[in-house]
Amino acid sequence: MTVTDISQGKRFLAQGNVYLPHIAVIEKVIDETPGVRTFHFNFKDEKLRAEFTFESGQFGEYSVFGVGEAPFCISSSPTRRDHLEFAVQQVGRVTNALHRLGVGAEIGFRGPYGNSFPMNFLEEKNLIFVAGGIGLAPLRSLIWNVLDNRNKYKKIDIIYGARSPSDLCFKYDLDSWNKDKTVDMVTTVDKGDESWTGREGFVPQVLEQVAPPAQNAVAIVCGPPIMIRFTFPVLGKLGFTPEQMITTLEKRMKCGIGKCGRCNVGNLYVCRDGPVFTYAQIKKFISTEY
Amino acid sequence: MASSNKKINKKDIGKLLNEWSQEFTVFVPSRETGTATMAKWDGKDTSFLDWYRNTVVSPKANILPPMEEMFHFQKDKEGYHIELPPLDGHKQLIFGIRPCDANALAILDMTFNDSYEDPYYLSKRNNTILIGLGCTNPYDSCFCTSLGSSPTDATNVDLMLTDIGDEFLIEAITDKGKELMANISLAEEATEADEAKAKEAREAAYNKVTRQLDIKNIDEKLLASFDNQDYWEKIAAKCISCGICTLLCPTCYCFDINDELLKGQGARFRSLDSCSFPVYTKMPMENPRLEKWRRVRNKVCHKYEFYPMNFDVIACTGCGRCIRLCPVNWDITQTLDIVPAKA
Amino acid sequence: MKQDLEWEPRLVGFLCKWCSYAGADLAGTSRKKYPANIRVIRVPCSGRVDPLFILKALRLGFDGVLVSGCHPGDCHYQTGNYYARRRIAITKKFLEYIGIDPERIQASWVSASEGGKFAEVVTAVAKGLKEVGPNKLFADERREHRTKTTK
Amino acid sequence: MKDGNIEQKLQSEAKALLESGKVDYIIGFEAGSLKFTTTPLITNNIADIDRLVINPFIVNNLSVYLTEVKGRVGIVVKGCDSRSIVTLIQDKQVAREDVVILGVPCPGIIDLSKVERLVGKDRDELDDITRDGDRVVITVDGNETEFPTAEVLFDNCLGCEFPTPKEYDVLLDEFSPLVAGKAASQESLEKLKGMTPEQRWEFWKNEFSRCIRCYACRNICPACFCERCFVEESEPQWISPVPRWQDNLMFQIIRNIHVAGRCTDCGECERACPVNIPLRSLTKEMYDIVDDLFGFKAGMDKEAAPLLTAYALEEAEDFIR
Repeated sequence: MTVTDISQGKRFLAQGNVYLPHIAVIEKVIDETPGVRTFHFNFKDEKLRAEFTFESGQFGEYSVFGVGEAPFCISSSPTRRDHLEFAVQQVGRVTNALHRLGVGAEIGFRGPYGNSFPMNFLEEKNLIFVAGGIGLAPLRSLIWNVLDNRNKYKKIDIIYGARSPSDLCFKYDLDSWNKDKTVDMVTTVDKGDESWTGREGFVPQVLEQVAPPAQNAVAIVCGPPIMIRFTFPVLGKLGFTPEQMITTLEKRMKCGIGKCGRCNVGNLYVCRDGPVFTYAQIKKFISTEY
Repeated sequence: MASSNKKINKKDIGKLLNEWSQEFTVFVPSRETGTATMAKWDGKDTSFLDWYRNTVVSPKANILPPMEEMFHFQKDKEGYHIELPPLDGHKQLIFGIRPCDANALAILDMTFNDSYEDPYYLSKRNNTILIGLGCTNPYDSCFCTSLGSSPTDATNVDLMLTDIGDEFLIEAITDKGKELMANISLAEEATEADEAKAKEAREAAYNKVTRQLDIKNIDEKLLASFDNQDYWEKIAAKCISCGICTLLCPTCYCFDINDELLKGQGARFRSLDSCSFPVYTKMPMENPRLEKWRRVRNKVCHKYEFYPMNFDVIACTGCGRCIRLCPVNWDITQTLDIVPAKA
Repeated sequence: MKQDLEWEPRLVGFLCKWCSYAGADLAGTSRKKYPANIRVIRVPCSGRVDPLFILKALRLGFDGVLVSGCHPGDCHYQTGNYYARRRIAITKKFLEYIGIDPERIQASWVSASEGGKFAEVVTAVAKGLKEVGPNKLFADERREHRTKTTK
Repeated sequence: MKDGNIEQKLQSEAKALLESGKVDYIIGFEAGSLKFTTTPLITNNIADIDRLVINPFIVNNLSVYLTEVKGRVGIVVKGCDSRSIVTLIQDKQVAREDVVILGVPCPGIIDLSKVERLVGKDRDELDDITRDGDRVVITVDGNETEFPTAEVLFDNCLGCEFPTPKEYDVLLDEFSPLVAGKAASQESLEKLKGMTPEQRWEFWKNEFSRCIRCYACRNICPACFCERCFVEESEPQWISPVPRWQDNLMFQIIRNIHVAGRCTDCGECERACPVNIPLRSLTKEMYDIVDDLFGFKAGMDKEAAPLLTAYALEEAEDFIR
């Protein structure tokens, strides 16, 4: 698969100026882990609410007015449209400000930006989702998208890990995927606590133990950079070709539309050419640039 | 046979600028602010014709300013209201832009037109007339000829002026330029002798650019050396990671976006940024370009490898500012001279 | 102008928690009168006050800054106020050189028992600032212009 | 001693240091890629040593690299640079035993922008600049003109109190006499002091209106060694990243306070500034304030405590209520 094979994604509903955010209202706040929150939001403008479309894998630039903007993927599925979701780890200026917001607060949103997961390419294939920590957020959009069209896809494996049981995000989703008989779900933590009865071990190791066959399969990987770096070699050992490995990258971004410069991996801009890449695309640069 | 070009006496440049001031905000090289920039024409001072070689701050600043307000916002009972400032699309004329800087704008156009149009940049760019002025005295840091250009290259200007002694030869390059030239009251038809003088001046200027850089296969060489940490560390050793080379580079466009809040009002600004700074790519948990050699590599490769990969053109016009203004004399041509060829 | 007569300086006070903050408290509880236009920020020690705080207050438009700590020898951390003294000394001199009126940067030693002194200091500082006038040092013409036009 | 002889001595010392393994790197100067410039040479390769030069154009304060280059280092320093090393030692950024200081008694460095102003030509249009003691000969278009050296030296060199390195392992030449030019070196400061406070503020407002926030002043400065600068702090954000004059000036004020007692008046900030902001008129004033108030001069004694981590019981406090 080449860059052009990865779908170009929906263009932002521009009103002439791509940098102008739309006003959106927070409808619900969910505490995922001590540092991570999910926000449900909707556009204030009813017309936009009706017309807005996006695809799994795309992201937006979220504003806290007076503080700044930061990019986050849309973590809800385009198949579930009554509101939009994004998940935020409290790590810096904008994310701290977001965490101070409650239901009813207004934020800015511009997007959707970037490409999306190649849905056509994934059809009729076995899908292996490999995620770590808050890296589940973009995959979650895709997982629900796939589950809502379950008959289009073959076997589904989800391998998800976090540092500790309390760092597992989207526990309500993990529960329902666990119950779903059409999904093979493995949850792991680096180190369990007294109450943890599940698996222990790093995601790449667990992936190696689960050893999903590479034939007619695509692995979709997202997590902290170190996890991504260690997962690709494992997939390689399992027989996956670089074209069968898909990831979505996170980098510092400002403009979201390939202009401000900082998010490049080699000549590719994560915001413009990604965030979804095949390993084949970024292999050359990833060892030293990500 | 008379040429289609015109000429104007140097003494009349002031009058010409005043004519143009009727329609445009005219910018000319100036040292008034303490450093050489393109500044608003004050209606009289043409002394720049004597001292001007090139500005420190390139005319990029007239189109992609160091900072600009993107919009402002206010909050009331109903919530936030966003207001766009009037996009700064006043008609401006930049007099005396050097070919390297004009070519640089053509390179910037590619990024700001790519996939999403950038309204701030384009509103200014589309309302700007460029009056090129060929160099007669390039700096020892200039290397435009190595990049397929020349000190008198007229490719990316509307009107080109070439120094032919007491006069400037005027060539109209674009339609806008033709219209402009037709309306210059003080211009005369250029003669064949004038054309011959201009040709001579162009050749003389070309030969004055002595710094040479071999750009053959440079992008391939850089790609092959991308992981050559030893090379990059050596190249980066004396760099102090300041932003001079990037912020003053006519083809560097990276910017940052920030909000400001004062007295209940807020505004969003964008301002130039530099990949030389560690914070440029800093994320809360890690920084892919924390080490200096990675940042230097990105700067060099962006211009000579990534931009050619994306837009088929090297994002450097050989203006030499990065060499001339660098406080430690880090020299991009020396860097590129010793890129290891394919192993 | 009438407005100018009514103008009252706004002042930030960085008060050491052990002495001056307690002194300010005492001034309050013992009903000592002092100008109400001081905004107090409690700091663990006058040694905690970074010149950056002083500059930031001026940048935000406050008319003056008062740093107050324990008397020499009385610092809860033994020596914090000695460091503060050096720092404020150079800050004040340097800002004066740049063109900031030294009245705007004030320091005092006020102990926990000196409620009266605290009131006197604030009164004197406010009086001095009133003479110096409003802080327009960092005024942003562009922004002010907009405020006028949008209203 | 002629520069050529100093160079030879330097090269043989540097070679010996690398060969014996006493140092891992040599930091010195080599000829730059532009006329009359030099550039830092940082090398662990003996073959590079022949490129080391000493001449009246060795502008950089190389001690700025000490906090970055790993291992033991042999470094070429002038008087002011050596004091920067001492402040780095005081601040525990550099261990004395990790540096071999190759001292150059410095007769003053030539300020090319002064030369340019003097002859009305740019640096690259000149044929030659040669210095012989207190005379400088500048050749333009084949014509030689002689000037007093004092007219082309950097302002800070004219006011230099310690041209000979304070701290060194090898001194490459005899002690250097003072350059007489104290008054000239204070001229720009005196001019400012003659203004009203409002005029001074207006002056700096204008100067910092053209600051592009390249941070060259900070990055070229050996005293600015913080890994993370307050100006880049985002939570809280002390200073807006938008290059507005207010924030540009505030950055520079705080930077000056931070380097108080560390600044040796090497003048590199002003030289590095691409838009000609007279930064030395700030740093030198702070240098003088610190000297006046506390009798403290930066980098005089490696055992002394840094200015702002020390105090005396009895100190000026007439400004305290």
